[in-house]
Amino acid sequence: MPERAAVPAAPDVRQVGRETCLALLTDMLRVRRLEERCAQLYGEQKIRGFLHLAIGEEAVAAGVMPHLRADDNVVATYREHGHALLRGVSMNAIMAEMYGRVEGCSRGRGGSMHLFDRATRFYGGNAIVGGGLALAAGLALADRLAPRPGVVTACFFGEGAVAEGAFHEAMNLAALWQLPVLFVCENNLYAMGTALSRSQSRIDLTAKAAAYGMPSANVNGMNVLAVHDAAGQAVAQVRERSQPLFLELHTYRFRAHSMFDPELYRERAEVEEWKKQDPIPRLAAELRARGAFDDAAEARLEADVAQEIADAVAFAEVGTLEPVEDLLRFVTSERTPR
Amino acid sequence: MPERAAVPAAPDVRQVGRETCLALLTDMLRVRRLEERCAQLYGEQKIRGFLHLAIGEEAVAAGVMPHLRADDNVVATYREHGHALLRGVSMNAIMAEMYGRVEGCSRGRGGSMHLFDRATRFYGGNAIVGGGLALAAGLALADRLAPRPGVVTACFFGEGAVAEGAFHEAMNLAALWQLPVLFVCENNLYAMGTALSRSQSRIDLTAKAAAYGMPSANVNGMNVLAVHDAAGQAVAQVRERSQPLFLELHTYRFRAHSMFDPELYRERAEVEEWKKQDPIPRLAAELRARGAFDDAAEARLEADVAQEIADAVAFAEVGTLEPVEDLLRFVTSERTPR
Amino acid sequence: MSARRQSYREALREALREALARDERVFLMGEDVGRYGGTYAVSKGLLEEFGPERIRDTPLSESAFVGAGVGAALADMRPIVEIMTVNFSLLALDQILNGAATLLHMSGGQFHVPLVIRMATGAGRQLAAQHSHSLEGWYAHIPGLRVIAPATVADARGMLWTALEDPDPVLLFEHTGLFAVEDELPDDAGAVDLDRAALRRTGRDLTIVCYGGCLPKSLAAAEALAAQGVEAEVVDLRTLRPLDDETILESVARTHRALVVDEGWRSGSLSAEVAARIQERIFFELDAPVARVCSAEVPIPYARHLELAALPQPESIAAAGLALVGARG
Amino acid sequence: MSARRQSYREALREALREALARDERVFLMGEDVGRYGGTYAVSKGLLEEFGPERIRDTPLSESAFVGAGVGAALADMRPIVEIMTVNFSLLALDQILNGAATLLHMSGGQFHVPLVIRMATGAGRQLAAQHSHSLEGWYAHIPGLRVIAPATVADARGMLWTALEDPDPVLLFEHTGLFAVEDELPDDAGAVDLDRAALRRTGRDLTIVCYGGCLPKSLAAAEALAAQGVEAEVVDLRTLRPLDDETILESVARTHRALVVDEGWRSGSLSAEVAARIQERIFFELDAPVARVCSAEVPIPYARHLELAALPQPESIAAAGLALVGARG
Ligand SMILES: Cc1ncc(C[n+]2csc(CCOP(=O)(O)OP(=O)(O)O)c2C)c(N)n1
Ligand SMILES: Cc1ncc(C[n+]2csc(CCOP(=O)(O)OP(=O)(O)O)c2C)c(N)n1
Ligand SMILES: [Mg+2]
Ligand SMILES: [Mg+2]
Repeated sequence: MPERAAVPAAPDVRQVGRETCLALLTDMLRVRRLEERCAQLYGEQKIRGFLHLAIGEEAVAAGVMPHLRADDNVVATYREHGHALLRGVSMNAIMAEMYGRVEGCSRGRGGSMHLFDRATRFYGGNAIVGGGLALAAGLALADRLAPRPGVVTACFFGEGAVAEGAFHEAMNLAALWQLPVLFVCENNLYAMGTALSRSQSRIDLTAKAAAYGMPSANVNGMNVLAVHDAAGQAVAQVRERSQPLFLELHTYRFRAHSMFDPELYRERAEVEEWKKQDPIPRLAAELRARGAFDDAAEARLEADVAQEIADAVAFAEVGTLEPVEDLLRFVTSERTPR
Repeated sequence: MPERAAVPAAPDVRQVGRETCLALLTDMLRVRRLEERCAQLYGEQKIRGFLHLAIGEEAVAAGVMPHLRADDNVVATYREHGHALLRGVSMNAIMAEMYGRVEGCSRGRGGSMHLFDRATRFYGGNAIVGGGLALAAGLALADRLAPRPGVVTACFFGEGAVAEGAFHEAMNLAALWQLPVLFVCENNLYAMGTALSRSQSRIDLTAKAAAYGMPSANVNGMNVLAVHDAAGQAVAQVRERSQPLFLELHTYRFRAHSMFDPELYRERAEVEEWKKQDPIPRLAAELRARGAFDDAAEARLEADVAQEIADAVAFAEVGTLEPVEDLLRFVTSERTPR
Repeated sequence: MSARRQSYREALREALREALARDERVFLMGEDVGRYGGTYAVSKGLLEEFGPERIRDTPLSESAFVGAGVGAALADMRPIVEIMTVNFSLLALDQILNGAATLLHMSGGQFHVPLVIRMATGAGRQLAAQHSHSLEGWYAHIPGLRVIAPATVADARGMLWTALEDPDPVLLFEHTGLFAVEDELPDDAGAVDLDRAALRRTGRDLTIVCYGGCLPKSLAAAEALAAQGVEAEVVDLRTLRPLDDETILESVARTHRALVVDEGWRSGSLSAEVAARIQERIFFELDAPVARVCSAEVPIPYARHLELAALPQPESIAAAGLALVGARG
Repeated sequence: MSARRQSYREALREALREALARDERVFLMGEDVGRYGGTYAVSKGLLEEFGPERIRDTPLSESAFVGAGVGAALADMRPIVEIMTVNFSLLALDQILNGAATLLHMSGGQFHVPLVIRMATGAGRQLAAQHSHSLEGWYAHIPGLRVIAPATVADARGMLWTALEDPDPVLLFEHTGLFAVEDELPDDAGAVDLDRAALRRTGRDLTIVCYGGCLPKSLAAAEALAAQGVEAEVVDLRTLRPLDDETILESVARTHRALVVDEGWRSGSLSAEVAARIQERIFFELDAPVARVCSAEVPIPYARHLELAALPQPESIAAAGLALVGARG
């Protein structure tokens, strides 16, 4: 990828292949339905604390994750249910986490914002905007020093993070030391209620990457095939050259920032306009147009996903609460395993 | 000034005018001789703590300060003796400060790194790298809100500060809000022992300004006429358009970083090479070539400067020590003046 | 004199509105204070009333906008900076400690920093480890700052005024557990005296010293103790720096027993300073060691039952009070 | 067993060298640790010996390189991060508190952070307000961290080893006033037990509790007191979190009087926690209130006489010790 590549033309279903497209559709739908259910469960007070949904933005995680290997690392934000799920964390463990159960992927200590999983090298779930970028650089540095050539660290963050000093420092460090990090900026145009244009003097975020001499690309984050294609090239480049790369994915969140947000800062019409680009029906329609998807397939898919979710909820419902006597566990490491 | 102007050709003595050139020479010499004396006094333990000399870099402060008005603001770093002096803080007050006397410009509380002066709107003297940039943005914001149209805040900092998150945040804020700040980056190639190329993935620092959509220029910081010319245009532009501007001044420090630095990180030859560009003899020679300066003038100038320094030392020597009982003064404001 | 029922949140908003109306130099800046209406809806409506220059949304740049607040204060504005929560204030700590708190002294008394920084604080809403800090006590360690923590609707209404009159930087901590608390407030409620702690309940058997979000819990504990015949006096510190030693000591000298309640992690919390001072100053008045109820020393866990167990609760406060009056002496 | 005279600085350097030689996963990174040779010359020569990948100069990006240290530790390296001085650590505090200290807990025990962060600390060299902080006590407030402060050459030599064996983040504070201190050190000096405070002097009349840069001052004060017939026991905390209550309490239970010395600003310093604990645990053993000698609550001034007056000194410690043994009881 050249320095600051132009928006590439997205490939179509035929170019990508039916199987892959169906897998992408399935992935996005699993995230969508999971999060819809989370919203419900929040209303029922089964899930508490902050809950941030990525509904509308599923193409990002869906398009990037398939390119990562088991030995790659992932760092995400508080809006990370989809990232965790598509990285391979089980829905059961995710749901149990939001229920605050021991069976949760962070034993119920972390909640929605702090999903962690050692097995899939999923390094969280960070609730400090910009907090994950330096961490990602460090993971990549360890891969360099170990050495583990070819390992990639994918670091997801919102466009709001670009204003943080932490972004600047980590981008420079990664570029200076040529660390194999894929920086994935999920530009959904808002940081809570703050539009990008009220947050950045220059809203073309790839210009920041250029200031560090880091290659970058702009991608339509509402088209999962475009994301999949660009991410494939990007991951390959990071892997081969062992150097960082910045992807700006243009996307949009259909729901409120969190469950407390009255959405005073944007027009309903703007949201509706973006909903027309919903990546799930878009891909479904393309597949249908090619005869690769139909009502029956859709019903089957929805049923499968519904079943997975129902199972996860059932799993979480019967999960265990950590005994209160264990409150102080995991503050420091346990030297003799219990 | 356009976005990222090329290095402009420096004007010569004739274009700038004899009076101005002599004033610039005088200014640089006052700073040079003052700092040489400071180094001596440090050896004699009259001055303590950290002492950072800008010997070699005098063209920066000398070229910028004449363009500032009394109602403009100045923010500087710990390497700021020259900035304070040329902003108009008296040499007496500066010297007394380094002696830790009540007559010092910070009553002896601040020392070399923390020269302050309300009368000349000299806002310090900051020993945290990058710490002054946001402060400068705030001063400019106050001028915007007051409003005091046409007031400029000049903010000086080293190239090392560019790696700090604080730089990024303040640059973006100033550009976003179009605050009248002149950011003056003193690129002397080293931050302590760290060469710029080991600190920045991309060493063209005006590229950072471009990432914020901020106009910028590259200037030869060893030629005071070039600095004076570029700074004049820059200050005028900030003043008229009420928008920030970034100046990168290429300069070099001839001495160690501080009085503790064994200078392991650079070759003696490199230093000698740069000394050939010493801005003081350079301007003196140009003036001589035009017949505007000669041995007699030089002797007079040196004598005047020596006198000013001798007076300042004498002033500091007989200065008062703050009574120890007053240790806790100035932690909070005194409500009833004492 | 008429009175109205108001929430802590509304009281904060009215105090802001009044400050903005009263003094042209006052402006509010922070993340999402404007268009979003404030994360906790404190500043809701103010953008419409005062416009975007004075209700200023900032980028996510805690260090820069706090530093800009310091700079604007140096130039004689009266900025009110909102850091969304104390959790993010760490990113601005250098500007607070090495800037706001220090400039007056470093400049030998020349440059005042009349800056007010508001932030939400506290745990209790299952926001987990990174969003549940109580670091007021930390800030109370810094010379040059005043640190205040309104625990009542009246203080929420009045403290901002007093803070804005302070020529030095003031940190104002709003506990998220209090925003919805309501109380009667006289129509002419105004500035409050920040120099004195407040006796919120009188009692003869022990003194409970607390502040902020722990006040309602301490009062509830005092009621529970009363039902068991133990009368607790409750002191609300209000200002965490400088501490009002006199009020604390006067009370403890009467009750001879002190219990300090603090939502900070126990070790090194403000409670330690209060305890150290009490024993330093009136050791021989004490019938028992100064006791403390604080947060457990654990990053606050998400799960509800664990979070509840990690924080001071009326039950644990009452139990400590009972143990204290039972103690030898 | 032979011994060599070594400075605190050399001991730190040898400890680093040994750690780098012993474990391939160990690397050192920070500002000017390499080509400059370390601001305080601690790492001088290591670049030549171990190369630039393992002695890694960083840009001035405290947040990023500390965060990178956390990340590398997560991936099973053993990074030693040098923050030049505690003064700049504020810029990395978010990564320390919300990252290093918290990840193990937030992840339910999955992700360990075996990271060592070294920093110089302390005042006393006329570096003025922004370069003279003593914030160890602050860090000792944070659950999930171990905080250590070598006060002797042997501890400078041994603590790094022990710290590197800790699976959790350790903050190591090196007082700038100690770098030049010399002592005999056995050739085979090695790891030290970090879990216990050390009795540096025994005495029957009072216990002085101190750490880091205040140890030599406290020992000097003890000598001065001895000349007046007062025998002070001196406890060096060594580890500031977790505190070794046992050693402190055992000593004070014997001497019945305690004086805590701390270079932090008095209010909210670690001394408060130590005092609070002593009176909590052995109140009825105390013949007098726990006393404290700390830094004055002022940004450290540049002028020498003012700086000296602001910090604990042997004279002020001895005077407080005398007052304490003279106190009623
Ligand atoms: C350092 C910091 N400042 C503020 C917040 C509060 N906050 C949480 S999410 C958020 C918006 C972040 O926006 P963006 O990075 O664009 O991600 P998005 O929520 O749009 O996915 C803010 C301000 C925070 N968590 N961390
Ligand atoms: C935040 C911070 N980190 C580290 C230091 C220590 N330090 C003091 S000066 C300096 C070098 C700064 O270099 P530069 O900005 O280029 O300015 P110069 O000294 O070259 O004028 C460093 C690292 C500091 N003062 N502040
Ligand atoms: Mg966003
Ligand atoms: Mg430099």
